[in-house]
Amino acid sequence: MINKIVQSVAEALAGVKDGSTVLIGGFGSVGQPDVLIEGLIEQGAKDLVAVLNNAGVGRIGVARLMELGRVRKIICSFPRSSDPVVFETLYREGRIELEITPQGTLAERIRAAGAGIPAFYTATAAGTLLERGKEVREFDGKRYVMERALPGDVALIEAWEADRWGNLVYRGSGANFNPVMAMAATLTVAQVQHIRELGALHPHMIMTPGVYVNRVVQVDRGGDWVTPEQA
Amino acid sequence: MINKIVQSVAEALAGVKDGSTVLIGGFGSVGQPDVLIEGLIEQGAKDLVAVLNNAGVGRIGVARLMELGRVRKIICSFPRSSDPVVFETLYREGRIELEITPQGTLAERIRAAGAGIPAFYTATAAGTLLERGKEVREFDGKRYVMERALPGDVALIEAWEADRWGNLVYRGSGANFNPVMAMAATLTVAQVQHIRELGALHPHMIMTPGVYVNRVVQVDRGGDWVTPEQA
Amino acid sequence: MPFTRDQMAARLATDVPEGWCVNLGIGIPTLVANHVQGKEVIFQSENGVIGMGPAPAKGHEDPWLINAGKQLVTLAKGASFVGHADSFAMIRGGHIDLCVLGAFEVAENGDLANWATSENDTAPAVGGAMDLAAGAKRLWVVMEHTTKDGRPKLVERCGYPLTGLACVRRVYTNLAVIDVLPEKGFMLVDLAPGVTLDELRAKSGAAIHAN
Amino acid sequence: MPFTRDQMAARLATDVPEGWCVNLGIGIPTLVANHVQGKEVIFQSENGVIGMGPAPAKGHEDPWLINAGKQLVTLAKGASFVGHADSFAMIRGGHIDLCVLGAFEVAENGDLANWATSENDTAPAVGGAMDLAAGAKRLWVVMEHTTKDGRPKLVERCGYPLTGLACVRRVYTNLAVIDVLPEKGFMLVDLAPGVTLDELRAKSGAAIHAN
Repeated sequence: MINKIVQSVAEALAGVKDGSTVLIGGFGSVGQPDVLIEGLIEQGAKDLVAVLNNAGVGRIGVARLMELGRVRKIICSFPRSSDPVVFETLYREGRIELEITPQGTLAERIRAAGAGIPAFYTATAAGTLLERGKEVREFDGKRYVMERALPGDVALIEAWEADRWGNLVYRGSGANFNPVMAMAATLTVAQVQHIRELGALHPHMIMTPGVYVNRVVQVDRGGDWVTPEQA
Repeated sequence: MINKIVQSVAEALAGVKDGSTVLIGGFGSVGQPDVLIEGLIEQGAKDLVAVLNNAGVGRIGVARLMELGRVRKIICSFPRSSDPVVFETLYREGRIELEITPQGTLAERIRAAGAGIPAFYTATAAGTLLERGKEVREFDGKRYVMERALPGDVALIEAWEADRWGNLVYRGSGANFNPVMAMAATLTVAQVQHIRELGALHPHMIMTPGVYVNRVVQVDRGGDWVTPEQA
Repeated sequence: MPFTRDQMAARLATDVPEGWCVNLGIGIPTLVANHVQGKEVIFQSENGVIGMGPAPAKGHEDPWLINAGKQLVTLAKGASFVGHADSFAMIRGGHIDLCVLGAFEVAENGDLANWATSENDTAPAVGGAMDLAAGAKRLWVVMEHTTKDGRPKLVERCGYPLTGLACVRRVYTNLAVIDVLPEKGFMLVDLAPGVTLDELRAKSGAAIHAN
Repeated sequence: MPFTRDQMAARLATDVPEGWCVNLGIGIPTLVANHVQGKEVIFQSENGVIGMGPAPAKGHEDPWLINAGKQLVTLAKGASFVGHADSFAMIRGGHIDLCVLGAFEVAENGDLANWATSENDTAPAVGGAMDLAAGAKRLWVVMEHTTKDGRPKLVERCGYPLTGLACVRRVYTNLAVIDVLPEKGFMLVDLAPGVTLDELRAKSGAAIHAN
């Protein structure tokens, strides 16, 4: 029997190695695997490359991981936040590397990694500072930048519902980076609110097939949204 | 009020020009816009480039369009079928051009066109005959082929349900090429079984947002599958 | 009397036709949604919400439903959700009819600078601005006509790092509505009530043409 | 006695562990599904069905539900649907644990030829074979050991146009199960009942190593 559900956050994060590239889902506070991030702080892996949209808020979660000196480099689109103190301090002191990537390019680079595409061209950032160090090429008279795939060793993602195959259903704007990150990592770990019986999730509602997911851990944070079951 | 629903197939296909590249959805008989293809035969546009997975079966639909001499070129992955007589005759006589593309490359080239990506690299077909005439490049010691985006002037697609915004819900394996083709054409026309009230389609069931769809025409072919409505 | 922020947004909203799919940036652009009334417009957000409705009523917020500015939103009838890659495929593939952004500078060739104020900015943060600038069918800027200390934001060439090249089509400021025409540069469409063309020109860093 | 087609499929099925995501090609490969019993295996189809069940009972067919071979299928519990781009992203991105295909020829370096029998084929039809050959985590071939007129299909170098380079890991034929090892070539795993190594070698076009 396939069963990707694990019983603890520690089990979900077992084996994450120093030096890993960690893809972290979420946009704003929605779809953010906050309990897995806390678990990663506990777990101890260091020298990490963190790939996510923001660079952490306040002194919790990813910001705490950075403050503890565990993140060597961050790849993100928007390092500013309502309280970016940890990142900004480390950045100013030269204690963290930053690779800034336009948000759509970030999502597409991660998808490319999941889809077997080593590189693609995009008009985004063409002619700007963020083109620096990248190949530029014209197609049909227009300037494009070549972007490389961005795979992860680990993806930490969040979803609303899962079953034991690891199929995931997202709620509201909770999908965001999670589906592409699930595709792009060697080890994909999902924090979910609800575990459903196999067959209860509607086949057309499943945005991330379990094929992409290695471990699922349930963390019920409340909320009462009910998805339609399979007809 | 946004209303993409038109009252006839003729109206749905108005303005399709000679020389158009026409993306045609469907895989096997599922998700195939058969009534729109008949409509295109009526409509009269010629010198077409047809992009679809197969090259027509028997003497109806796309095969009929080819038999009438209206298709200059076909871009597909699998020109064989249970009854490929029309295509094979035209091909042998040199009266139709064939561009053969691996099925996944075909889908990805169409997606690229819809996603603003002029070109990408793939390992598919590397080192084979289908690499001919294409740029080849190594990334991290592995050989890849550069593939170009494949946009359409027109996309003819099929879906199970639509609303007046042009949002589409597919049934079973009926999505196949339809969602990417909807993204990749200047004019996207959808043949659907059922029209629903705006708001009745579940936001997580809509695979093709209406933003990609220009015209919707209802053609009820029977079938009794009911999708869950919005909660 | 120059336009207030709200009046700038309202003026822009009158130019948005029914049926467009529109992405609104943070700040004054967000206010545009309040002024698009009596016509159906589809508001898209980078985080995968296609078809946002008005702000939620008190007590009816859904914490799982936010826009790209991290504000709680609602869904319009007909809304749908996609993930980030699909949302940006929509943006980058040219499927957004209109993107409205704020700006530090707009040049007469349509160049936009709105993401970093210097090349050595302490933590440059681009978000989705470059994707929108490169991908949207048309880009309109809404901004104050000058900086707080009175320097013009309409310029011959941008001094700040660019977000996108030759992408701005129209600018709505507190003083005027101005088209950005290829080859030609800034072309006056409308002056705010009580603003003169001389005043507008005095506060601009590039030629403002007028018919 | 050499294996029948069904026995070849059954032999292969014993090597598929629980939990794999498997894509089965047309022909003998399709038969494998019938023999994977008592373990959960996820059958993926190129047209976007992830988790197929057994063939439908008479009268319970859903005409909207077919596999890549255009046969009517059912859904397993836990199944989901995606479109073609996402389905091939799964294939090309290395997320299919096993792909089982038929072949015209397999070379000792793992090259596969299974889509065209000559360079001037009247209408070459590749379908998803090259995507699967390049993308699946592992590719196993199941085929008759020789052509109908007795020519070997295990060869030193493929004569027919290639589907993929160095992609075949294992071959199941009516005579034997044979690994394809990097540097080393064909290595015998198992002989079919009553088949001798000499017979196998006589019917093969390349060296068959055995421990």
